Amino acid sequence: MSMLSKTIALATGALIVAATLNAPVQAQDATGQQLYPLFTYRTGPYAPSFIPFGAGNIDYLRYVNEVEGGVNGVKILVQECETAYTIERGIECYERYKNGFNGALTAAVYPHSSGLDVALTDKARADKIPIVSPGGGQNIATDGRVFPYQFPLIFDYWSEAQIIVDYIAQQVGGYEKLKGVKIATLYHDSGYGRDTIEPLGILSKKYGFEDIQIPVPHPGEQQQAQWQQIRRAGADWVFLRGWGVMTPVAIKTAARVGFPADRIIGDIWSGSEDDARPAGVAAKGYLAVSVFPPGTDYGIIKTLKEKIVDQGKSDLKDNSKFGTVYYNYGVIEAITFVEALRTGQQKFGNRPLTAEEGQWALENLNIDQKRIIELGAEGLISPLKTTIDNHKGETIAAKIIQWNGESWNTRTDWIKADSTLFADVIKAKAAAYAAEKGITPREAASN
Amino acid sequence: MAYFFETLIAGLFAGLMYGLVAIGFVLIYKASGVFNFAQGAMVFLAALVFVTLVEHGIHFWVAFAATSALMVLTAVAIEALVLRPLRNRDPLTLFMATLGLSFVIDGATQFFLGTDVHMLDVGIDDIADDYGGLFISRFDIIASLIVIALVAVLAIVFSKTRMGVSLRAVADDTLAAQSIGIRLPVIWRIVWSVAGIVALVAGLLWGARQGVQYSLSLVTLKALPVLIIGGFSSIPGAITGGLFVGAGEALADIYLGPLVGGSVSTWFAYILAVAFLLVRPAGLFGDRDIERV
Amino acid sequence: MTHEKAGFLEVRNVEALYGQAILAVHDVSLKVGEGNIVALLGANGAGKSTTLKAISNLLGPARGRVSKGDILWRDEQINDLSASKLVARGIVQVLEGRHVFQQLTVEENILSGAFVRKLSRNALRESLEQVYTWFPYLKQKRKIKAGLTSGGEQQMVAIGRALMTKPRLVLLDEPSMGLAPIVVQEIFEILRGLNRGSGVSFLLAEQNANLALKYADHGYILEMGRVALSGTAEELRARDDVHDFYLGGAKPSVPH
Amino acid sequence: MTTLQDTVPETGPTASIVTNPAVLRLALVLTSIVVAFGVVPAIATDYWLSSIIIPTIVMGLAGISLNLLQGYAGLVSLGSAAFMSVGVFSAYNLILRAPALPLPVVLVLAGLTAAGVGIFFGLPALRIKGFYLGASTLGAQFFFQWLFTNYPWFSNNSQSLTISAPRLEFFGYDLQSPVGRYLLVVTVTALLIGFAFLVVKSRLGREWMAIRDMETAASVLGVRVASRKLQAYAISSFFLGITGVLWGFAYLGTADAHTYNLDKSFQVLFIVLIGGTATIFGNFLGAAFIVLTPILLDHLVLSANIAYLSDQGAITNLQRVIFGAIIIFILIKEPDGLSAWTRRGAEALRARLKT
Amino acid sequence: MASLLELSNVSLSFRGVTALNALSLTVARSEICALIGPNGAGKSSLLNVINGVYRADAGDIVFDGARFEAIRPGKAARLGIGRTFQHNALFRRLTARENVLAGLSRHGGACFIENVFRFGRDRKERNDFAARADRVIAFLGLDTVRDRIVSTLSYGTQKRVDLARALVSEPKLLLLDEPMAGMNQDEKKEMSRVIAEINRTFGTTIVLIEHDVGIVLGLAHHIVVLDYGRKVADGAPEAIRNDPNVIAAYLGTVH
Repeated sequence: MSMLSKTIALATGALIVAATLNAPVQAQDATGQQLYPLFTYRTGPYAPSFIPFGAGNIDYLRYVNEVEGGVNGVKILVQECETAYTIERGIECYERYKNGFNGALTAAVYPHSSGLDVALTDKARADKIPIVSPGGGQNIATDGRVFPYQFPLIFDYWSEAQIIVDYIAQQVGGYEKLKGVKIATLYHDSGYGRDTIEPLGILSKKYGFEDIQIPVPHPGEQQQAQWQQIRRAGADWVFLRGWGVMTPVAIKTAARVGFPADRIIGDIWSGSEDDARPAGVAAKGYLAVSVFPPGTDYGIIKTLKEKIVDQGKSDLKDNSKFGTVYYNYGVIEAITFVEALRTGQQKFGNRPLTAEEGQWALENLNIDQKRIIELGAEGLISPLKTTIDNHKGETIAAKIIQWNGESWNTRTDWIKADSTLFADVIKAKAAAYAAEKGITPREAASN
Repeated sequence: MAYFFETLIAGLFAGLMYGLVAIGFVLIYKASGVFNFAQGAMVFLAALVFVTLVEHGIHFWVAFAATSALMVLTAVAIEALVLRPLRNRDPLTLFMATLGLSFVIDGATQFFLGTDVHMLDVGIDDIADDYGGLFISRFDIIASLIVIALVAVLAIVFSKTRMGVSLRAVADDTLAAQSIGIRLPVIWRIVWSVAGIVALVAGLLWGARQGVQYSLSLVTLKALPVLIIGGFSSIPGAITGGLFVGAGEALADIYLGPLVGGSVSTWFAYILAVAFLLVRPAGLFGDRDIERV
Repeated sequence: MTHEKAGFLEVRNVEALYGQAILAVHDVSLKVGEGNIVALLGANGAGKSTTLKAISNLLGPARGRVSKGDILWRDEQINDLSASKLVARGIVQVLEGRHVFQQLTVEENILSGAFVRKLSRNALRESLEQVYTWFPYLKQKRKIKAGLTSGGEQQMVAIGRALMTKPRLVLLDEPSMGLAPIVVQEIFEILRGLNRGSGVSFLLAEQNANLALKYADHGYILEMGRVALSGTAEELRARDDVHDFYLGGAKPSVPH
Repeated sequence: MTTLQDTVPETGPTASIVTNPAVLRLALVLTSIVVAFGVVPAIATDYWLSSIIIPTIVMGLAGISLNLLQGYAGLVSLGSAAFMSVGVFSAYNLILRAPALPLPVVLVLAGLTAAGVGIFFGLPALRIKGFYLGASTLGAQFFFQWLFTNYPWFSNNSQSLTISAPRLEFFGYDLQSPVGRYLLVVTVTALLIGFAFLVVKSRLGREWMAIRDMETAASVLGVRVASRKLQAYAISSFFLGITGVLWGFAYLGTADAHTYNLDKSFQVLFIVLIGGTATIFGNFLGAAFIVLTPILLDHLVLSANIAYLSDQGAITNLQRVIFGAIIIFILIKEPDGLSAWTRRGAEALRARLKT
Repeated sequence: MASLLELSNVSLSFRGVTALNALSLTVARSEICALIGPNGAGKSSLLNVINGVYRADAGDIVFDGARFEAIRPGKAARLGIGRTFQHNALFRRLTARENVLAGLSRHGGACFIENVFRFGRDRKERNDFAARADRVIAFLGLDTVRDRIVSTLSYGTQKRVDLARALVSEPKLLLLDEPMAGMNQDEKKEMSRVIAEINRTFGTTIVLIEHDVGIVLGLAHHIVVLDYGRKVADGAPEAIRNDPNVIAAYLGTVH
């Protein structure tokens, strides 16, 4: 008897929990809309970068919904899910929204975390849901034959290494002058940070510069020893691959050991206002790679200012973040999503896309210069064209920006990475992965 | 050799900062017998409140006073809501409670003040001067002087004032302290307040260097090995332990790191601490009790 | 001195528990008259310490509590007053095993007793000098860490520290424990002096019955957490069954 | 001989159960098996399996692992996640480098590797006690996080140093689906619970508890305290190693050093404290609390419909405050953890049934 | 081979406070030796030195023909020294029976894997342990409380569980630290009867601490009086009874 009562009590409890968990499903019906599950990390150490990023994302989608009346009439339903930048919470979010929400369909998932991107690889393959990580995906997933559902759009760290070397070559007067130049890479000691060791090794062999690799342990609030090492090694340039607090500390410590800020080039995650500003005067002249150029002069950004921000409809709480690196990054990401929907709708009709259709759309994306101008995004994004064996985009480019003590200024035009240079290495890695996992790659010419 | 010394000196300066954070732990450990995991959250809270006030145009010292007052309020609240109900409970429970407390504090801090990274200018230039071939930052020197002054003030307070003697009495023998009428709740409130103000100073010095942001609260993890080496109940120990860890980490990163292909400072301090424990189980300055049966 | 004034300290039917269930004191009633020395006798584990801590409200740290009965101080119920408030009202306990602050100097130890009184600097000095006149040894050792002094000195420090609170009643737990007879003798003489000179009352828990009854006016004998016998010191000294209760009732009683 | 308790009335709960304990226990076990292997996979949705049930079970198992060490043997560990990571990385490398090994063997070997590591980091327990001991295990926490990021060999040189779960199969039976992964988790968990019961009911478990309750007395009785402590670290780490594999392979589908960070160790610690020390099933209550609380708070906010495009950050920070407050509250009100609730409930019920 | 235990010139101090001062003592086989003296005289410290809980600063110990400067508690147990405690040192969250079973630890030979999976030596050991424990539980009249958690038992019963736990391993030497503390006269008499019976039945040598001189005089064959860490008197009960030093030390100075 006591067992029975206990079971009843437990079952009741479970039912209450279940009811609560399923409760939001009873909210208003959203059939006919396209779901955009927005994976947020508004808490935790990386929250400062997410907040403007999320706002850029939301503002652009709001603009599409409210000003343009949706994507060919299809409204986008944004549903936030907080991951706190943990994989566990991210997986819960993925499971919660992978099959849509209240009738709105899921066409793609943007996990907003490299770790989560990897974690979702197998699940997405099984669920046939595309995982899109602009600027932060897995480099081997460029090979869409092995990774049909991963889209590491726009950028990768290997290309970044190339762009850095390219820029330094420009500064020293050509590739041939690189011989003997000392380039120190100060990296966050993590998978992300270590990712440029291999390409820089290859590049250093090719061009003859001296490649110095120095790790900084997480979170990186003490770097005196590392910078002394850099100074002692007589480095000419520092490639700063920081993350979070590591970046401002690096810039400050550099100033302390007398290393000039305009010889430090930050990585794309070291190149936001929040990276430079806390370093104060020490950051003046600091350079960074930017795939998401900051600024408010781009057409679409101006439009957003007029139609969203000035109308009080922006997600930003602090309007000084408008037009910052992360805000613009959010806008760019949202553009990729909307453009993918448009691409898909051309083939499947003007209705919400399913995940399979989303996969096709992402694989056949083509945002060319003409479209970029139409979008009012000239200078904000470089052309993006994906194919089955290039899920990243055929041309990878970035700008170098410089901090003037107050804000970022663009210093160069797009610097394009030579996509052929590492293509074989990456293909080989993808093939090895396929072998390890027992995956048969798709044929490149299947579409 | 100059390189060695520079690394060593840099390590020692960093260590002094670790020591500063560790002092907050020592104070609380002496009074309440708990390793206060929320100390890092308190550093974050203090620094963020201060910087927010300053950004709103409030004068440095006014902001300092206001933040100190907030830290005192926090201490009073912690005493009433956490410590008093958990009196006479085992240390692990108390530790877990401070873990919970750290969630409450840093959650509330970010809830009210946001998660932005703030620059904090305390008016000291972080520029290296050349001292006979050794580059030492002016900021480091001034920060060290502040730490030394703070330690001196605390030392005087502990040896000369009634509060100080009471605190030492509580740390030494809580029951006896109660028997002569010393009120634990009062001591707790005072000590947590002082620890809060130490957290503020630490927050300002750390925040000036790395910006005021969430990762300030991670200093807790740096403080633990410092305390193990120095002993949980000794302020000179906290400073010495800090210097040990700071110097050890810096040197290990330079000389041991390349051998194993990476930075070692994340765990080096802990291994150092465990090695210390095995040799001196009560730390450098701690005292060990004899178990009676 | 044996005259007992009503309404000083009275303990009525007190029961004390440790944890949830362990009964340490079953039913203890006793009285201390103003100016009296009262001895609480009994074997180890009879409940002497618990009774004292119940009065001074120091059971809490050992997870104990008074579960029944009343403790009255000058006709006011004081069961729930904190130790600190009790000290302010004149009841102070000297704990068993001395419990000096080992890391503090002798002088700091003694001074710490006066904190509850919030004295001026001069008044504090005066009180301190007063304690030094009672325990002249301690003055020589004032700068030494208390943990490094001898057992007898520590006991004096503990008593001196308690006296700094200007108590009307001192609860003294086993002052003779672990001390040489000569030292114990000395301490008891000082206590008697204090009692006669300043009218401070003492409730002392002792195993050393002969000694305690020599100095006390009144005695209670505890057994198994109950008062088994009570009376004036003279009566108790005269009774044979005191030895039964205290030394055990086996036939071959120790001759004296 | 006459006994003393004639004069001493004994009160308090007895260790035995009023109703026939054997029957009750058997019924409980059978019901559990039917529910776990029949009912749950039949009715639970993918979402429930993948994001609630599996993590709750695995975290509960982590709680059991730590409870063996902390609740039964009275030793402290702040580095549970480190031993979990050792488990998952060894399993990954075993499968990678010896593909012929069947999954159960891999699990056991991964557990044994973790056990070896546990013994090593438990060595300081022979010299130091209590909270200080936490430092050594915390050292393990940071050391392994460093090791697995610093030596890409462990993750087979994958780009982000992240390992991706191998195909899970058991004698050709595919376990990739949510139900498959659930069955794997629940089977392993059931076996380990059985193992845990054997351990705590054995002489080993008894001597652990003796050391926990009174170490000096235990050593005076001839309990080999040093080796018992190391065995506690070994067995706890063995469990944690397997738990780590399940967490990485059956739940996340991936693992990297960061997955098993200090937060995870603290979560395991919370599970033990919230669920109750020295219990086996209490850990699942603790785990459910840890896994469900954030999700529930999230859903409550969502269903109140204030979250739509409002500041999720503020809400999450609020959740953090609430979560912290709940932990403090439980520590204050329920020193014995949530399992005391069910125990009390059951006792009250039994008392009512008896009258 | 008359003596089982011999201590010579054992000294011990804590932080400068002397607990034992050059103490020498001989305990004969199969005798009951009582240590008496005021609180703090060093009696418990002496027991703690004998079974290795404390390490003496000087002096040595000969037990059963083997000489030690210091001995570890586990080693002492394995040599056959059993022990009860003055303050409650039971495993408070275990049942009475589990406490007694834990007392058999020194007889366990099976490795932990055998223990856990209940095979090999463990099987025999389990039965053997159970039988021994049940025998001692019956002998000490603890049957009715055998499955109770000890922290819920009364003080006197807990003392008996402690005794059972020490006795079950059949020690050669049994150290009893105030086995009758906190008991009333009837209980004390009962307990001393049990102790005498143990001594008689198993021939166990017993060293015990007790304050109740009356009981001790009736129970012990040999009494050692300690005061202030020193031995004040040593001899048969009759001799002790009349020793003026003892009266002074134990009852305090009488005027």
